[in-house]
Amino acid sequence: MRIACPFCGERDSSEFSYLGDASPKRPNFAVDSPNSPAEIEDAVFDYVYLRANVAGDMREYWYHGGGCRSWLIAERNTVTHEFKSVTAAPGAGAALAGQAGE
Amino acid sequence: MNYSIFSLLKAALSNHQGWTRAWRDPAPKKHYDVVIIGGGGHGLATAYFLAHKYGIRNVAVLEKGWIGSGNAGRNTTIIRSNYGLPGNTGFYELSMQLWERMEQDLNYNTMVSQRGVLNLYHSDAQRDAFARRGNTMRLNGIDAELLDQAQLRRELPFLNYDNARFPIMGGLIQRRGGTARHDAVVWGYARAADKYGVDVIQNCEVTGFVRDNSGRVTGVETSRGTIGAGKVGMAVAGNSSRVASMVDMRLPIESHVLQAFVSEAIKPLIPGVVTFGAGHFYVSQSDKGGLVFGGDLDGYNSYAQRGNMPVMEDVCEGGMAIMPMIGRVRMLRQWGGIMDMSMDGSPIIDKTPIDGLYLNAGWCYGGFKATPASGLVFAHLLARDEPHAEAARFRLDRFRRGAMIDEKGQGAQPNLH
Amino acid sequence: MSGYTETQPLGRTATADGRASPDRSSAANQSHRLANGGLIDRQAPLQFSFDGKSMSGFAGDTLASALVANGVKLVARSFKYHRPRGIMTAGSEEPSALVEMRTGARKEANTRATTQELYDGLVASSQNRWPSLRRDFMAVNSLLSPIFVAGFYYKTFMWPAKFWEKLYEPAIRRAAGLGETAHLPDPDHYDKAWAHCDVLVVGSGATGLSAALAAGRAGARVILCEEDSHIGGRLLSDGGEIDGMPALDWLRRVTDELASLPNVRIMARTAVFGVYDGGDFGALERVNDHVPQPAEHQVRQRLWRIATRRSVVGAGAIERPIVFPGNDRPGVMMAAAVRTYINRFAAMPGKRIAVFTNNDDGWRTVEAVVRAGGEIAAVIDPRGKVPAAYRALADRSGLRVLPGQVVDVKGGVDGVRSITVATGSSTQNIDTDCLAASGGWNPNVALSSFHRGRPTWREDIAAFVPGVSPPGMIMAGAANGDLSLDACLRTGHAAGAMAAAETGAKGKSGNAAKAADEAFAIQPLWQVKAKGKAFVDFQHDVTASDVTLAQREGFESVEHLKRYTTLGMATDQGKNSNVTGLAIMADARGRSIAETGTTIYRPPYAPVAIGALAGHHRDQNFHAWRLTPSHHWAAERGAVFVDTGLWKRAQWFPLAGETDWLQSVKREVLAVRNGVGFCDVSTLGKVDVRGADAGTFLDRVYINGFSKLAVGKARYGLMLREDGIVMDDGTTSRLAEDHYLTTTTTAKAGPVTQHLEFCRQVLWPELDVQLSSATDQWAQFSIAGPRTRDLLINLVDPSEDVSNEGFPFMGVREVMLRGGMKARLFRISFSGEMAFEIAVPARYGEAMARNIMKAGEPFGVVPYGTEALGVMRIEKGHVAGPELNGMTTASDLGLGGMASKKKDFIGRIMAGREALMAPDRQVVVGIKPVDKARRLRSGAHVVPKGAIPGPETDQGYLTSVCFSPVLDHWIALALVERGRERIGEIVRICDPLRNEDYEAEICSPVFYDPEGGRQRA
Amino acid sequence: MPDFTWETQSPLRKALVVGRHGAGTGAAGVTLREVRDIALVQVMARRGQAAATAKAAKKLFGVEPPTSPKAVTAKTATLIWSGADQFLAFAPHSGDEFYAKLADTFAGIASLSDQSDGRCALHISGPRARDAMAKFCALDLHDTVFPVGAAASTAIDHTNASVWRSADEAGEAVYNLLVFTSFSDSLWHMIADAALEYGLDAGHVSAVQ
Repeated sequence: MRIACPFCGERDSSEFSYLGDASPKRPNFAVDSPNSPAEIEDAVFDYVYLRANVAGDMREYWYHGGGCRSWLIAERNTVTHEFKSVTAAPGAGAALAGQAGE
Repeated sequence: MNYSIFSLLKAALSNHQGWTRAWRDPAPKKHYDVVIIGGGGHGLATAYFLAHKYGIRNVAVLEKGWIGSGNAGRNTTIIRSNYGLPGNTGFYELSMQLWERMEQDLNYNTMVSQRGVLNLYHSDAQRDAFARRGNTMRLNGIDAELLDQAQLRRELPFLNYDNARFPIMGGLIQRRGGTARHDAVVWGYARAADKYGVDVIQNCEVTGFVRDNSGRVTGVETSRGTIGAGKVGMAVAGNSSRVASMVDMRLPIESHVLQAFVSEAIKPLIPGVVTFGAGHFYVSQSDKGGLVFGGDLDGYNSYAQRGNMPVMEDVCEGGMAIMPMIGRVRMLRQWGGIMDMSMDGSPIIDKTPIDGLYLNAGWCYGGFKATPASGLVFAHLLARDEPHAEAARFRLDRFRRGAMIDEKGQGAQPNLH
Repeated sequence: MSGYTETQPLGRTATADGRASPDRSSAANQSHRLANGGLIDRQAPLQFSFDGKSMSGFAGDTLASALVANGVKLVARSFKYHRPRGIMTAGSEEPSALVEMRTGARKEANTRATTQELYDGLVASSQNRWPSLRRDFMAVNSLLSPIFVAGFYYKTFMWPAKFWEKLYEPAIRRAAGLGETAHLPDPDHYDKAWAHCDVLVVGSGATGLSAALAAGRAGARVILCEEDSHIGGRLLSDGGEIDGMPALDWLRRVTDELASLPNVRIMARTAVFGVYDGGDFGALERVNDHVPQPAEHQVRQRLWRIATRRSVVGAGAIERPIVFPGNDRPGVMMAAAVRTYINRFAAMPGKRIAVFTNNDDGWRTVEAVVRAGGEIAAVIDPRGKVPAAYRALADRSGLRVLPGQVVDVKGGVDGVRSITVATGSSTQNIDTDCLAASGGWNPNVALSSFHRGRPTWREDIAAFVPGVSPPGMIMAGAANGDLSLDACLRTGHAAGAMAAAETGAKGKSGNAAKAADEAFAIQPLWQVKAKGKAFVDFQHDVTASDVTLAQREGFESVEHLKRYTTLGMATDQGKNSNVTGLAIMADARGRSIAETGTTIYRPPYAPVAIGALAGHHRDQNFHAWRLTPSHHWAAERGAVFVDTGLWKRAQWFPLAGETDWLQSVKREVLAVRNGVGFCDVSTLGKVDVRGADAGTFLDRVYINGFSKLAVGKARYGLMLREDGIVMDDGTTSRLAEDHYLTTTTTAKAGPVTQHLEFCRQVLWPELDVQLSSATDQWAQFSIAGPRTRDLLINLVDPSEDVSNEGFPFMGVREVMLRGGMKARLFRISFSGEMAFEIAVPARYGEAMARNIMKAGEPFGVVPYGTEALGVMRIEKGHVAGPELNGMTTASDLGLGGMASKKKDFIGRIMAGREALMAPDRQVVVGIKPVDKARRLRSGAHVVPKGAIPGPETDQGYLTSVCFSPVLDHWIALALVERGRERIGEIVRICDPLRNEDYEAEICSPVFYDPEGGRQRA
Repeated sequence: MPDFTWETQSPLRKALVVGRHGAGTGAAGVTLREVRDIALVQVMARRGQAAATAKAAKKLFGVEPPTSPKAVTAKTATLIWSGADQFLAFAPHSGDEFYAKLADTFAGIASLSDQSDGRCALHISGPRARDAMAKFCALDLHDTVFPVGAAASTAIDHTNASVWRSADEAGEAVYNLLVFTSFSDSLWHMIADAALEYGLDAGHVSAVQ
């Protein structure tokens, strides 16, 4: 299996490691957040533990640790293993991104 | 028809024309007291125990393909109860005790073979971790022995003691551990449940749930029509999230592919189960002579029931690290199963937040050995609406409470368990 | 219909007819060797032995063809009934003729005689028999066959319960298996390699060659793999005419052209065994299986991972048997195999050959026998009439053609003697010593189906053809159900051209070669319904009645059939049996074959040696190793090394006269506690964290704060996982306003780096932070002990102030060393003594070690290893791996107070869950034995004094244990329920594994200098 | 006071046995050299500073650093792409001088990490170099895919490595490897094993001419 790293091109999958579903967004709660502790715990619990675990196309995090050390977001089919797209995480290439965007 | 050497001899006289179906092929009824989704070992064992122990016989087991087509027929057939954490220890020992009497309980030879399960250690730290686990087992009345290298050399002289990258220093062995014939477990439970009147219904895929106004689950939609149910139990392993999504439920589970391999049949080489702790490799030899072996997950979410080369190579490298005499033995088949990897590596057997719907899932790659106990405790939960004493910690809300049962200490990262 | 055509020799292994053989006698002994023809080299006779009997063959032979040439029929015994078996096929699908090859540590089981190339001195023996192949006592199983039906073992051996474990199963296990493999480490080497191409072509018959040529001419990068030693596939056996020339001439022209194309790579002896995701294929090259043993520096086999964009599979078709009583006797062969032995190997499988075929292809075997001067006993074709193309042959040769079925085969261990043929209601016996049978052809759909694509049924050829193939794969030729030579040439060419074009190749593929189209006609015949054992799976002894028994018992799904009867689970993976078995099942159920379907195809296509799958990575080479910068220096001083992760670390440095490790470790610890010692700590992970927001970044990662840490200072930090459990610990130093150096534990360097990159790139892309690993850049040593400062004064440039005031505890700065070397100096302590860590670029690691020795010589400096390091950290109560076990919280470790309340950090919220805050959690405490002479051991459990040990009273366990030289007794750290409330309590320590049970006292985990004065001195 | 001297040591001082190894006796199929005395600095552009970093690099080296997996040879250094926003500057060792010059050039716009001792440099050439490489390197090294000037961050034996192709020598491709110092002893053994069947000529050279 090969994964097309947006920076390196196609590479053997053994260069990559997998984290999982990229859809859940990490909630941020400041120490003085007005939300109730239960709400806060529920939100973080949801992020850390619950998964849609879809059979089909899924956005997920891969790390090109055996290559350019970029975190990547792949769209992949969990039934066929087909990669539909692979893009860089927002902070991979931030030197460029920052320039263009802000 | 009772199975024995006598019935076999008698049948031989009539050229085996007299044998009848091991289980019936019933059409689904309109309603059952309990519908179990999933005709694997766990689902069938649950049905058996519901009928046999809890007197609930109006039960159907719905299987989308042929029974045993999932992980029940894809695992490496190992049975053991060498766990180290409260919750797991007692449960898996209950399972081991049920294995030890399974043939007589079911009148079916499932070939339970207690040839020992050995975990090798390669460092002082690993030895210490095994010592902790082994002592936990002993305090729970489970057999365990810690072997040093000299003892190991006597028992398994063929291991690579002198030239291994990670020196083989000793091992933790559970002699009551071993293997069983996986398909026979499925067939044995199906036949035994069928005898009590349980309907084992194949080629019947669940496509949705029927719910009443209160939200309670009152039946299932299937490829063979709607089937009403007093209670519905899910025992669908790697497909748990798929089925749960039909009621918009997300679970603390990811589905991952685990590969397994078997070699050509060779004359006896390896007596029991050997697990290589510093690599990802475990092996046993089947009664037919094939080396049955496996290793780590492929590592990514998958419903494909097949794996890729890197893990296959990694597993064989592990084999050649500790037993380089298998170099000329040929790998004959590889396959994959979908593991319901939970967030702490331990199972979930509980009511769901939805009335009438019960969950048996999260078995990771350890579901086979749990089969009889899983059936028993899930049947208990379905019958009594309260957890069996040995499954009291396998609650769905344990993650929310922080009461994880994390044998490997890897946290909420299912592919590392 | 063109038959086999005599031709010029092909390459070096062929020879012209009639050339004088240098060893007439060896040929003369080969009773079944034809005088002429074949692609063997009669100039190169080879001696070999089978079951101790010496025989001869020729270069170009397989072991099977040589056995055929020598008239050997009995080659093997079957798995269950130990029935005598012979050679059935001429390819890798062989189910019966498996042998043990070679001897000693190279002994290998189950090698197919049909694929083993003959070499001089080859030693093979039969397997699964005792005491001999002819007289096999286990053949008694055959007498028990009325009982040993499919699944019989599920129904018995249950009583008495104990007997299964003690008696039945051991007996079954002893009888199990086929051949015996060596019990010694495999002495051969293997390796693995990657290859890349645009188009992979699998199979080098007419289809594959056409595809490779079309793709190669177009300019695509092509790899052509052929499992056989020779390129050519069935062309080598069937001949024929292509583009108006003999097929073998065409073959040579094509191989010459392919060889001339720099973008085409031909790999013979290379079996493609699997297709994986993204167009990756696995292939096994048998580099040196055709020689007695590999030359020095050569591998036996090589595993190829071939990355492709497109693939063309021209893997041909496999002839299938007909199920009839006695169809397993030695001498019953596949019709095409008979043709192969005659045409390719010049070996005549019988003196009087009968042919039983339901299709036209079987008639080509008739033709081959006649052409080679053999005798045809009869042709049995249930279709009732001679195919048009063969009428002339039948007439000319006066063939006895019977429109019937073979209903029995008689013979003994040495094979077929006669067959019984039923035509209508009459039967007749025909004497024959070889029955060539053909039930039709199964396209080789394996590669197409490995991604769980289901083959589809094609009525006209009575066979399954590929369904949905994996992405990028084109099936062509016979593998796709195109069974004629012309169709193979045409579809192979088209597939190759299409594949090349799809990868962007722009060249011209030229035209497809042409052949006179052969008719293929078949009338399905799966099973002759007659009395007697008729085999479906030859190796596993699955009979037609086993299949119908399975059906009666409800094992109707083909997967249940397979698992219940073991049909298709033998080493041929059902290549000879699956389709036939399911056809019989379909018949028994009254369903169509299409409805019944096939079982799942699973790789590998042909079995692969585990050694090849491991390659270089075995024994010591299983995993890479990492060496510290002072490794060789330590080795030269006699250090004992220990594996920690991939690192080799000095565990202790024994001195002459020291007899056990504890003695060395005690000495090292006391040298540090009383003087000074040093230890290579380069293995700790080091991450440079730079950028304007480096401090903010660390604040979010660690539970404690770093943004306010002063430049030139270090601080201990603890990081959690998102789930609130401790992930790792280590010190972080601020080297500049925008530069921190973070250390991780040795074990967690990789995972922590990955986690930090995740935080940087995914969670907080808005922060200006750059990370890089500096672990390997630095040789870092901990120098510890009360004389450390004295040593340093000798080591650093006199201008440097290393006094307590000039360089306070937790201070960090760059210093100049004597001799003009810059170093980083960190005043941090793991041992509890006054200590510094000193770092220089790794290339100076050994010089650093030598110079520390030199500077410390007046103070008796000693190098110490990880064991002493561990002792001192336990004495000091520092937690490490055994306590940071992935289940403990900061508060369990006694470090809860470090958590900042002023900022958010990873894991903060989940760490607050009720069960993680519960008062009865197991927390880190110290343990000391009541009897001070008592040795403690890690992994022993803690129960209350006076309690009965059991699950309810199990309150924790000893995590880290050492002998404390300063206290002169064993001590431990432990995780104990409510431990911190129980300091001073006497508890019971239970260690049933090691049969120990004693009392100990719960104490503070800090055994040494609890005030911490020594490290601040 | 004793004299303190600071000799350097190669991480391959045990593994590397200079000379002809493996099969055959003639010209070796693979030539393997350790390149000693190297300077290596990882240059990582700060957030939003990619262009500024490129400009500064151009000023210092006379060439723009690569923005895709390539290696660019300048007079005083080779610049090797090593990841998004970053490159490695590879040069002969010159004490602190090289790093100091870079620190000056990139102050405030890029973060630096000195890797001069963190990596071991290898040089693989010879008619069978690519065959040997195929055993431990998953990259497609075909001329059309990996021509002179191509570079890659990849994994060799599960550890990170940088690979680039420098100018051909005697018509043969030359591959350069940077591997982690602590792994180099192990990787040297593996690479040598891969080359033995083709004949191996092992040795070392200095980057400092």
